[in-house]
Amino acid sequence: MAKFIHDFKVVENLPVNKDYFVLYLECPIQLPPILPGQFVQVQVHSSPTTYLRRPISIYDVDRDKNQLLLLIKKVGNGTKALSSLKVGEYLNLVYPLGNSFSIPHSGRVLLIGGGVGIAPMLYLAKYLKTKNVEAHVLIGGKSTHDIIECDKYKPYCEVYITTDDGSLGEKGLVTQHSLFGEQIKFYDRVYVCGPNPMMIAVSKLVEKYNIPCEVSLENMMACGIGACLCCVAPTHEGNKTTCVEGPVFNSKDLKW
Amino acid sequence: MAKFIHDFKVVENLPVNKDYFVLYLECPIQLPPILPGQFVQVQVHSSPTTYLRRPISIYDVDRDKNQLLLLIKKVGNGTKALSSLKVGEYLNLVYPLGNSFSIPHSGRVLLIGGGVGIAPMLYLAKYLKTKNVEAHVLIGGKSTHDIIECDKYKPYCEVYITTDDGSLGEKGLVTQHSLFGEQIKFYDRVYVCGPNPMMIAVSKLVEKYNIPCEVSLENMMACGIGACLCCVAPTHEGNKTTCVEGPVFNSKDLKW
Amino acid sequence: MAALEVKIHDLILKNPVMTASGTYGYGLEFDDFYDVNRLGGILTKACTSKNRDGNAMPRMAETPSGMLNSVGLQNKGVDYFVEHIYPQIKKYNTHIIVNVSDSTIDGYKEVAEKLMPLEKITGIELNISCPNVKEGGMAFGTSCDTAAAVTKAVRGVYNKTIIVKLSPNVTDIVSIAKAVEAEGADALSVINTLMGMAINAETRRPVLAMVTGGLSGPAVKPVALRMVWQVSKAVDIPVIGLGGISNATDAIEFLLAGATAIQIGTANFVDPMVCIKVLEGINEYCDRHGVKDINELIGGLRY
Amino acid sequence: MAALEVKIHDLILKNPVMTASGTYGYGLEFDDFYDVNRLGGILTKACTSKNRDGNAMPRMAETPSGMLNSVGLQNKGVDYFVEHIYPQIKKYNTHIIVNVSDSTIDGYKEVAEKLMPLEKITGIELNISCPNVKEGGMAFGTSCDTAAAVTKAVRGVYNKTIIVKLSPNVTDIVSIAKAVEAEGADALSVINTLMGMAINAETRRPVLAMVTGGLSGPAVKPVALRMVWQVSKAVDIPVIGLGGISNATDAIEFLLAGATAIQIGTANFVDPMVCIKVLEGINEYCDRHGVKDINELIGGLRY
Ligand SMILES: Cc1cc2nc3c(=O)[nH]c(=O)nc-3n(C[C@H](O)[C@H](O)[C@H](O)COP(=O)(O)OP(=O)(O)OC[C@H]3O[C@@H](n4cnc5c(N)ncnc54)[C@H](O)[C@@H]3O)c2cc1C
Ligand SMILES: Cc1cc2nc3c(=O)[nH]c(=O)nc-3n(C[C@H](O)[C@H](O)[C@H](O)COP(=O)(O)OP(=O)(O)OC[C@H]3O[C@@H](n4cnc5c(N)ncnc54)[C@H](O)[C@@H]3O)c2cc1C
Ligand SMILES: Cc1cc2nc3c(=O)[nH]c(=O)nc-3n(C[C@H](O)[C@H](O)[C@H](O)COP(=O)(O)O)c2cc1C
Ligand SMILES: Cc1cc2nc3c(=O)[nH]c(=O)nc-3n(C[C@H](O)[C@H](O)[C@H](O)COP(=O)(O)O)c2cc1C
Ligand code: FES
Ligand code: FES
Repeated sequence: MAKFIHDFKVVENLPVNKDYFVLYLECPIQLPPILPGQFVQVQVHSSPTTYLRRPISIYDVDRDKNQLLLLIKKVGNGTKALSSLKVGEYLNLVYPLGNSFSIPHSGRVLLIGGGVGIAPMLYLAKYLKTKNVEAHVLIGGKSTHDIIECDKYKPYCEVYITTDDGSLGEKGLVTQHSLFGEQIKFYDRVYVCGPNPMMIAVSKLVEKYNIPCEVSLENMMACGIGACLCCVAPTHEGNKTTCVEGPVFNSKDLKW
Repeated sequence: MAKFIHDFKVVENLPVNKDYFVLYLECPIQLPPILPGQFVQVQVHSSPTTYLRRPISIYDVDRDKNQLLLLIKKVGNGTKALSSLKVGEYLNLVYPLGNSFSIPHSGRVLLIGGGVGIAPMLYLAKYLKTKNVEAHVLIGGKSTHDIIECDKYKPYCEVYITTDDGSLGEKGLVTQHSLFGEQIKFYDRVYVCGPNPMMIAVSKLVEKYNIPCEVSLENMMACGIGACLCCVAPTHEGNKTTCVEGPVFNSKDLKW
Repeated sequence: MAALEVKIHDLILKNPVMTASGTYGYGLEFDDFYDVNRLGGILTKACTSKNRDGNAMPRMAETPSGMLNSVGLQNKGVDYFVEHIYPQIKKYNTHIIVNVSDSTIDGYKEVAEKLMPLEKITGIELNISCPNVKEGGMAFGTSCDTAAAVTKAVRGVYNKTIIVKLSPNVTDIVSIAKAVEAEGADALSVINTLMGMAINAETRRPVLAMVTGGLSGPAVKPVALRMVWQVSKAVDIPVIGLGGISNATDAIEFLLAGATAIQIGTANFVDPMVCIKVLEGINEYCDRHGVKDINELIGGLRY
Repeated sequence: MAALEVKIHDLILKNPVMTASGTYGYGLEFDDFYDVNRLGGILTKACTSKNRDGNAMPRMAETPSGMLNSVGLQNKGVDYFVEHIYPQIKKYNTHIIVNVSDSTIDGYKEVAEKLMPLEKITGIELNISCPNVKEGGMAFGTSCDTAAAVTKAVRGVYNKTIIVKLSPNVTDIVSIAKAVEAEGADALSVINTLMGMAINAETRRPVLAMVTGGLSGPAVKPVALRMVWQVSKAVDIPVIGLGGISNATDAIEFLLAGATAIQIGTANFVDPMVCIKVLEGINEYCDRHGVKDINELIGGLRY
């Protein structure tokens, strides 16, 4: 897929809560095809300590308004600088990058997102709906505060929630959700994005039932386009780049 | 004189023309005593390429409003970043720094400013007025565009202008102004700030008449407080720091 | 429009802008962004005699105005290069120079010999300065004797242009430059990365799995510029300058310091268009300064 | 509140935060901003046997995340120091360590001898690594033999704490560290500045009158951290880490890498309050991590 570099106009910068915000970015050309699971490399101008671009998943694509949406968690200087972008300012993106989740032709799938790992799941749910695949989403977080924008999924899929402290949905880790009882067998595919320990735990459980499990990795990246080999993940076929051959991998291919 | 570090609030950021702007900065404590010719060291947060502070002369002091004014010319990334400061933002200053122009008890003096070198002259003119010293100011620039805010001097002194292209005031360099005919003898002291060649030319002329000439140097600075010895100027008594023992020097003391 | 052609030994580059090894893949990664043939040349990712997985993860850390990497020469080996990569990149109409590395002198020779027949590979760059491999690599580049030995051995089997890439992690880069010049190097690339380290204070662990890595980006520019200046005054062969170049002004500085051409590395990550911007900026600079031929600028520093 | 006391040979520092020579004047410049006695120690500007005017102007250039300086040891000589400066600074209740430099070994000895009687000067730091003087200075610090010779000579005349400040412009800093340790150095400061250069592309002239200068600031931090780690593993005397430290996190990284104390240099220019902020940040870090004694962190890097 062709990659592009453009200055996107910040059309909106909506805080979700004190940690998360959503950027609405208008593309200066007609948005090219974008697959669920792909990401962008954002150039941060306003932080003197941020030298490299920051990889951010594509949260949603609004074709009517020709906009990309990014859901971002403030963790360091780069994301903090992005959180104070003003409407009308411009943001330079390299996009769309990476492979994508694989889309089945039919059946029922489960999407699992932990923390900011839910970012790629919204567009995936939306995309699956257009392909007539039945999708359920399971969102996990520490507490209510970390369960963000779950209403947005409602038009596309059923929503399940877990929180570590039980403040919303079922109490516990995502792998302790009741879906992981008998029900799990009825899914044809599972997609996960979140902290590594969560992805490992989910994939171990799911692999037992021989259900294909796709995970989206968040390795450190420099170039984002396969040029530097900084971001590789060890697989059974050797090291693969997370930015081009990933970020989505079949959990069985990974050595972890 | 005691030095301070404070976050000043940007109360106004007024463009003078496309190259110059004036920052109005409110001090969080009551402004300490400030002498004409002193400067501040400004921390530039919003330019990733600007690491060190930038030395800027104190253009004016508004004691009623407890504000410092800075007149700044956009020359590089640091000053450009400062030019886009928004009202309500904060700017960290180390102040007040350096020695000052010496103030006679009476008599008639001439202030000469070239380009952004006029910056320290306004507060000097104002200060001299309070000391009942008669001041005249001669402002030089390439063309009308470079003669900035000369109306501001009117309450304190007579204003003379030269431009290289004759678009305002007399045509030519400041040293070609008619004041440098017979009249120059009637001044008891001359103060100059501007490009080095101008300061050298003026001081050579003025020294002939045995009139004391004080020049304000713009050497490259790192610390601004005498700690690094990066900013020294060669004098007949050895190298002196421009930031503490200057920026104002008697032209006769300098080796140039 | 100034004349931009420069000569590196017998290679005529259409302009002095090249890409740095390991930061530009094989060029293909940039095909989407611009016509790679506009560049003076591309330096490929390091090529070794055997397949190498490279180092463990994490392999990179961001640092002030730069980054550390410890990729460690990951590549599929020279045979794979000849069979699978060369066919994809021989389409380019610019100099393709393969960065050659190994842990043994025989390894260097093997790679050079196997690259020799490839028509579109007009030269090789000997990487004797990689700080990211346990044996060989940088070790060769930090003493005059070993640097000279690698150069001599490869010179014996390779007739096209040999560029030797020097390590900045040395007391006296000039003597190493002279040593490899004496053994037949046709040109020098100055500099590879500075050896550095990053620590995560929260976890109290090194950020890189390998603990240390190579520092690159604008942070190293002052050191690179100094070394290019020192080396180019001391040798008679052309010097290719690199280290932190991010814009046309940086590139001009390296030319003035004595570089005949320049390479752009880490900056490609920050702005994939940077090479083209540098090229256009050099043009604009020449026009503004009335420079008719870029060669006027080379070593043109005034004192 | 963790215990912050650390020991450099027989000097007990109330905390590991010191200032770097040449960036802090004699401390007096910072009296307006905070109580200098809160620091673990201050390192003065270099002191030489005779008055020195230092280098020609300009002496500094800003670089990405750093700066170059070529001040060149400007100072009024040791006699002036003893008569005029010492009386002003002996008021301090923290370690005052004089940075000693010269072009000859006898010069180093002369300075050390004259400083010996000064009660409040509890140690000296031998600067064998200044890249900004034509003779001596860095030359001493780039070979084991000369570094050892200076140390030995000064050791012969000076009984208090001798810290030797190493140059990063070397192939093998560890062997130089070992050489000066063998000759009686009580501690090491790692690192002085990296030799660099800046060019003004518009004027085509070097920015610095001396052409080259010493690079400092955050840009060099990864190199400094690596060298502190290498050296502290190899020697038995304490290492004082410096190079680019700008905040408490940086300081903690140096302690974890093996430094017993740290020095802050260039960052003082950017924020004159930085030493106090680092000190407070170290405290806060210790509280947050349940560190009871700062010495737990020293060399505490986990692999
Ligand atoms: C493919 C991919 C998709 C991502 N999608 C999102 C998303 O949709 N929303 C979101 O909020 N975050 C996402 N991230 C994570 C995001 O890239 C990091 O949070 C961000 O780079 C941190 O930058 P910072 O300057 O704020 O923090 P820093 O202060 O730089 O670092 C904080 C932490 O962020 C991580 N980090 C820093 N730089 C990088 C880098 N270049 N690559 C990867 N991780 C880094 C490090 O673990 C570091 O400890 C994604 C990461 C990847 C690789
Ligand atoms: C005592 C003093 C008072 C000054 N007063 C004023 C003033 O009132 N208004 C005003 O507009 N300018 C003033 N200047 C000049 C001002 O400091 C520079 O224009 C500014 O630092 C340039 O920063 P920059 O990032 O925009 O440009 P850069 O891109 O950094 O550099 C542009 C040019 O500015 C000069 N410069 C850069 N850094 C410094 C530094 N640290 N010290 C001195 N010069 C530097 C260099 O000559 C350089 O070529 C003063 C300088 C001094 C020393
Ligand atoms: C991710 C990465 C990988 C690199 N791989 C190689 C390599 O394989 N061979 C080599 O000679 N240099 C390699 N280098 C060094 C660069 O070619 C270059 O010398 C260095 O990065 C300095 O230039 P820069 O600051 O423009 O990046 C690599 C650098 C980076 C950042
Ligand atoms: C302006 C300036 C002057 C310096 N003068 C000296 C000196 O006289 N003696 C010395 O040993 N180091 C000197 N140094 C080096 C510093 O002490 C320190 O080793 C170096 O700057 C790295 O630390 P930093 O990055 O925290 O500044 C000087 C550094 C600067 C920036
Ligand atoms: S980030 Fe460079 S190869 Fe993936
Ligand atoms: S700028 Fe540091 S002494 Fe003047």
